[in-house]
Amino acid sequence: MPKFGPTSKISRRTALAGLSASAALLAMPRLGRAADETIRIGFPTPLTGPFAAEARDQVKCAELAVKLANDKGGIGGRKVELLVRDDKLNAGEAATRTLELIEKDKVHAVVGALSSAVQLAVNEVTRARGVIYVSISQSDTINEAKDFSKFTFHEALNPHMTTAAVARQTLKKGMKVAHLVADYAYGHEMLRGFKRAQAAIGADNVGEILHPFGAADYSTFMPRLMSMRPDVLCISNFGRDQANAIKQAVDFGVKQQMKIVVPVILHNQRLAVGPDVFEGVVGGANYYWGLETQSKSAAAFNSAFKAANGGAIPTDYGAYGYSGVGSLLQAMQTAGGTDTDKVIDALEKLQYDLTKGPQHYRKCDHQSVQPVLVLESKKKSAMANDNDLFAILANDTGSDDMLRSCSELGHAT
Amino acid sequence: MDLSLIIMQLLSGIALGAVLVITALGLTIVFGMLGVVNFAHGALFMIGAYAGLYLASLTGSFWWGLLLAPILIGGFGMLIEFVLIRRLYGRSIDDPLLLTFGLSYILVEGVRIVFGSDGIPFPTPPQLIGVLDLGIGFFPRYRLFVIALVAVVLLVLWLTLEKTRIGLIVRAGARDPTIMQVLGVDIGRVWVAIFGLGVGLAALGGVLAGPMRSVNPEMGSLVLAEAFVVTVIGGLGSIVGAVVAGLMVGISISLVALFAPEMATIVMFALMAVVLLIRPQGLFGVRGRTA
Amino acid sequence: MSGELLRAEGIGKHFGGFVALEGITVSFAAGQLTSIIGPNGAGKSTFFNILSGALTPTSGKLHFRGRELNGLPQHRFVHQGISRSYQITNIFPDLSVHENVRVAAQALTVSYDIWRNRARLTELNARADVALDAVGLLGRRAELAKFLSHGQQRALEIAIALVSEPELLLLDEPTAGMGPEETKDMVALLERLAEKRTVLLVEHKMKMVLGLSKRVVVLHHGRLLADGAPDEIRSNPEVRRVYLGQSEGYG
Amino acid sequence: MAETALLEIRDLHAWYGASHVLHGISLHVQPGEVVALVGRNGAGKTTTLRSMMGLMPKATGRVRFAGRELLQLRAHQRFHLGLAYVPEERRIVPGLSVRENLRLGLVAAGSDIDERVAIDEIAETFPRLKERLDQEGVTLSGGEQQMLAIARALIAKPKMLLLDEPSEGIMPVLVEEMGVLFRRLRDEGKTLLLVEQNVEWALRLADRAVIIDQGEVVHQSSAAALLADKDIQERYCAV
Amino acid sequence: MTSPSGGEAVAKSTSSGLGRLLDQRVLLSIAVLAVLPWLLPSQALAVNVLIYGVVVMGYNLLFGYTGLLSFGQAAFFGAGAYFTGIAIGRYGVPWFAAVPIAVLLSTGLAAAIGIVSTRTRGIYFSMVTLALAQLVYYVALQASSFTGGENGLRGFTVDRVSLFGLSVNFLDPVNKYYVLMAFAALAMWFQSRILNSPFGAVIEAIRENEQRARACGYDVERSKLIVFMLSGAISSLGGCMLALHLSIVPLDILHYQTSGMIVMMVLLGGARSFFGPFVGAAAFLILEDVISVWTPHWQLFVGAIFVLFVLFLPKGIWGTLLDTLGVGKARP
Repeated sequence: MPKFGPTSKISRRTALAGLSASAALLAMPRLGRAADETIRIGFPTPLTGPFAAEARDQVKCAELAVKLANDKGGIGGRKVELLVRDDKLNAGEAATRTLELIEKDKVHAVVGALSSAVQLAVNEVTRARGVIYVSISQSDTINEAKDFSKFTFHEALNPHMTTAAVARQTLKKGMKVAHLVADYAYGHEMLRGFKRAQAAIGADNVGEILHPFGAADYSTFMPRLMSMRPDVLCISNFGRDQANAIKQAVDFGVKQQMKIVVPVILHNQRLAVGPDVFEGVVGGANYYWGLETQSKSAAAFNSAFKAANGGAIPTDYGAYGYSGVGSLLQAMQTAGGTDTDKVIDALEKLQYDLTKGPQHYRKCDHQSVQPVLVLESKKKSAMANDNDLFAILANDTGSDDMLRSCSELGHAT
Repeated sequence: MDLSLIIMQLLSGIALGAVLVITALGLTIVFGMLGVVNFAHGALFMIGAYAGLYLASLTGSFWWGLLLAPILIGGFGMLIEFVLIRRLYGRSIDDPLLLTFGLSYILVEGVRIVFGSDGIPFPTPPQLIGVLDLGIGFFPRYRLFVIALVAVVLLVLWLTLEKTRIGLIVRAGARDPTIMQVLGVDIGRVWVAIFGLGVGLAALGGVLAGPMRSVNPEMGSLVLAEAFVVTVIGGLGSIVGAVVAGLMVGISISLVALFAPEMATIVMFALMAVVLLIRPQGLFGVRGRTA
Repeated sequence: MSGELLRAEGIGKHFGGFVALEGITVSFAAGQLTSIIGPNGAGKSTFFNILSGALTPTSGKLHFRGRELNGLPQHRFVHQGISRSYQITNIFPDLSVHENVRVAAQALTVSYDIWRNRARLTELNARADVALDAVGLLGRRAELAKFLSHGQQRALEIAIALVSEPELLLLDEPTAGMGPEETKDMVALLERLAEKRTVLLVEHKMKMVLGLSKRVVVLHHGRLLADGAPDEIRSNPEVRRVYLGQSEGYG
Repeated sequence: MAETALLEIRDLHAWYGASHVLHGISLHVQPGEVVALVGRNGAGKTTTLRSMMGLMPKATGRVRFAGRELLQLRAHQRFHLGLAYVPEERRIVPGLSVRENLRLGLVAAGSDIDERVAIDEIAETFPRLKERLDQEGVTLSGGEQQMLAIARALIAKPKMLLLDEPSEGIMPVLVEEMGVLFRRLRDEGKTLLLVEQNVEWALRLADRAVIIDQGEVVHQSSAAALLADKDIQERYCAV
Repeated sequence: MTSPSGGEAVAKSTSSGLGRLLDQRVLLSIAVLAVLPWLLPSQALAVNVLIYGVVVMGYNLLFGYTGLLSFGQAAFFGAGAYFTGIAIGRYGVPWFAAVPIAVLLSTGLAAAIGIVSTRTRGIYFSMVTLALAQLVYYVALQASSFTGGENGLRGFTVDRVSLFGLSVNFLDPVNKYYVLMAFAALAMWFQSRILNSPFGAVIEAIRENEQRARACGYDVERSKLIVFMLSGAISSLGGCMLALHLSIVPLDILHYQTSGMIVMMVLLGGARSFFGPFVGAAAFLILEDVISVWTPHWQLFVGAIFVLFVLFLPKGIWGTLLDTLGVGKARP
């Protein structure tokens, strides 16, 4: 063992050095950024939790959009950097991460979020600080005047658009329709959309059952749903709730009596539950890789994604990541940089076609007007390969008619 | 609202209650015997479903999965008791609870790593697909099977506890472990076995729930809260209590679903609060031990 | 100082089918040291627990200073002026010796005060120190109670009971598990205590009981077997048979 | 003499937490002998028995029983050497019938024993229990519970029986009955170690007596000699 | 190492000097918190340490000092946040009035939950608090017109705080930190007073020996109810801070996993020590921050670290440190 005196000096010096090194390490993100010209885009997404697979797809697609921009020499010569943060599907976490992105990382804009709660939390933080936010969550609460701000853009579809498209494909005048609805804002949004479309078509409402959000068992609702004897059952919930509800409806023999339709049919849920349960279920979607036979931009997006990801296909939520970041970058290109007002102006005027056809942001609520797909889940024997999940029943071109009017959303017109 | 609808509703409540009973039973047996509240019970329920699915796909039969998963996961439970929980006997009664709470994080994340965070389809066994016409309505065969199987498991468990030597050791060991040692029983081995049994029951609940629900890493967290409510209502450590309370909760959820469906989740917590105000030790709980 | 302090009337206690106490009627005068004796299992502890409110009797009534105690929760007994010690050492092991006593002292005055600094409640602190001094533990006031010796913990036990200045002090086998030296100290302490207040003592050690007490009550099989001055008890043939007779020649 | 002893304890120390309660107990019991272990309350008698049964948190020294060193064995293993223990609190298990409490004495004893036969046999020895086999054990009177505890300890036919204050709190009639039982057990060749406060009763039953005080053995003699020696009784056993 | 005794003497003198210093636990804690933003990688993280530190400190009153393992503290954390948000956003109450109102209302909620749960003991208490807190979660989910339901509560951004003529930009992270630190300081002062008060002795007595406390003349159930409410009140202040900080209230704040996180934090830091909750909150949040950047499977490590703490370091980081330094009773 070395002697007492000198060791202590050395050790103190070493300790100090270590301390300052670690302090530098901690402080680095703040100090290292002073004068660089990089465009930074924050991207909160639920990397952990039940939608981790969707989140990973979103990240891959967003990174693809960034890479394509950088390959072309960046935006006005500036490189683009994507700062991915795990929001853990938790609104509080998302708000904290967004604060960090703005305060510490000094991002120029934020794109992302999957759940309704997270998008609203991120929006609350960004709009108070004047940062552009492009949401890719499907709830449309954010379009309403109360939550909207000029910094808020909504790239994703909203329930109003998907339910209308699905209803047009599945409902006919005089049909009896029953609803099973998750009892929370997003569920209510979907129900509202369905009921409006159903009224326009002239189908009859025979009953609505609200179920608790996040329930694992739906069996207790089935006897009553069956006793309503509808032709069509609209299940207005999302993710695991949707998977469980459809599965248990099928167990109760619901499909023999009625057709099941959902506002949004998810690629990954269909994989998680299997073809037998989902067979014949109809739902709306923003994207399906099979669109490549109908759309040039879909084909281009698919091949770029496949090239970057070892031949894998992009999913619905992945496409949001691509178009969300892609549209923002196009607007920055037009605006010639990151000046917030100029970019907002450019986004409002932007016409873009990244994955499936022409899109633009409506002026009053910054909702992206875009094509809506209606898909039907294929029977196992009809699937050509593992990726062949759906048949495309319709691809409605985007138009303002699909949306709730600006005045209805509370915007001054 | 006609009678047949109410009967169908009761039946679906019983089927729901059956899964609750089997899950709460494992929790309550472990507590009654070891004084341990297993916070990882929900995670082990979930792992049971995954194990059942994996074993079913390995053997090509749901029935092997149903049989082997509880045994395998029960064995894993014994390992948990032996390696981790055993160190905490004699310390604060809170410590095993805290340890298993941490453990549940590890187990859930472990499953995410191995099987991914998405759900996995768990097909209903082909023999039980479809519905049975009960005259007053249709009911899924699989759920009828679950009710029957849970009844059989309860019967076997009851006979084992009341009529066999092992049952006698368990009943006596729960009341007085020291005297059992004096009478030559290696109580440590009994504890391992009981913990294994409790975990095995959780796994059985998971396998049974698999074909009814989507199988995913988070499926246990909801179940844990439900199992807690059931054991609290029934009385911690009481087997009869778990059975009665499980069915009670299942049926109340079902009946509430008929009249105020959006309240279906709240009703069990409200039921628990009412029971606790009247009997703090639960319906069949022994006063003094915990309340 | 004289006059009736506590009266038990027809006290009975059943545990399920087991009868622990039956029809105990006895009255205790103020200012006396009375011992309750009886073989193990005679019901002494049950009786003691009823007197201190830890158990509710199945039948019968308790009167303290003319007031009926039935139905009062245990913690109110202290407020009435009845305080007890335990047979098995029952202290607050991770609190300091002083804190053990001080926390007992404040029960009657400032128990739910969340605002004042307890270190500045000088009167309470002084009272605790007086009680500690009375049992000879003042010198160890700052130590954690769990580090005291067995005998000292027993003394602390008594200080805790004493500090509420009870009119009636119930002591459950204060010398349990003590060696002869420690026992001697305890007897001296009990003698000092008995000078100032009413004490009820449950004890095993006959010599000690007969030497200390003004009066002895004998329980046997949950019933009152004898009641009288030590000399009467000593010569009572019934008592000799069931209790003293076990080892002849100790009468 | 010590080589033939069934039980031999040498320099046994035991602790409750930090409190050192046995300070080197040494004693031995020959096969077929009845030994009374007496002394004051708190002298360490119960602790000695508990140390033998492996129920103390910490015990050191040597305890040889039937040629095996006990202290290295776990509690339940000691039963299998033929050591039976009737604790002071009797520990009749609540919720179980008398019959089931008796069966507890057999659950670990090996599967070759026919429970029915064993229970019939023991019920002959304890006629008071015979009538109450299906009653819940804890509803028996104190004396009957003591009988049940002894029967439960005897049913697996142990080599040696450790009894902790069997006469405590029991009606005189039953104490007499128990005395008769212990004499018969001695006649059958059973070895008994009897801890008692009821000194005289114990000494009349025993062959030999050992007095413990403050965790140490202070006196050993034949039971008859101690019974006659009031002085020593006075000094170490006065309650 | 020349002389072990010399080393010991040094250690002793430092520890007693340290002991005197640590007696000023509130001032010392504030001093540490004041420099925290400059030690952590982001102010948002530092603010979270403040918030969770206050929540966990309140919880420590219940778990550490009284020995009651509640698994429902999230209810009060959430209630503080919701009541603040609702008061500001829905009723236009100024922030400085909204906070005390929210704490008061949350204390009322704690009284309601406490009346049911403090009737139970031991493990039962843990399970009952968990279940009742879940009930609060579901009520908040259902009462969406008040709480925003699953979407969370929004629309009450406080961008400037002005008091006594002083007005600061609350969106600036540094300003925000120090304003919220004033809240934390208030909570610490309050908690310190409780701990030093006669009632502080009562709860410790109940933890040490419930039966004896009863025999000393304490109404144990009533004392537990009072401490349950005090603990809820302090934790709810953390909720108020969170609402002001994030300008949203996420529904997840009420979920039992938040309660679990609070339990984890108190154990990591050290129950029964004054500053332990802040250490625990910081340790947990930094750990989560660091590991979740490195792998999406951060919960695996968090769970494992927690298990190891239960097994080998039950006194937590701060508690073990204090023991090692030999700091005695005051346990800062």
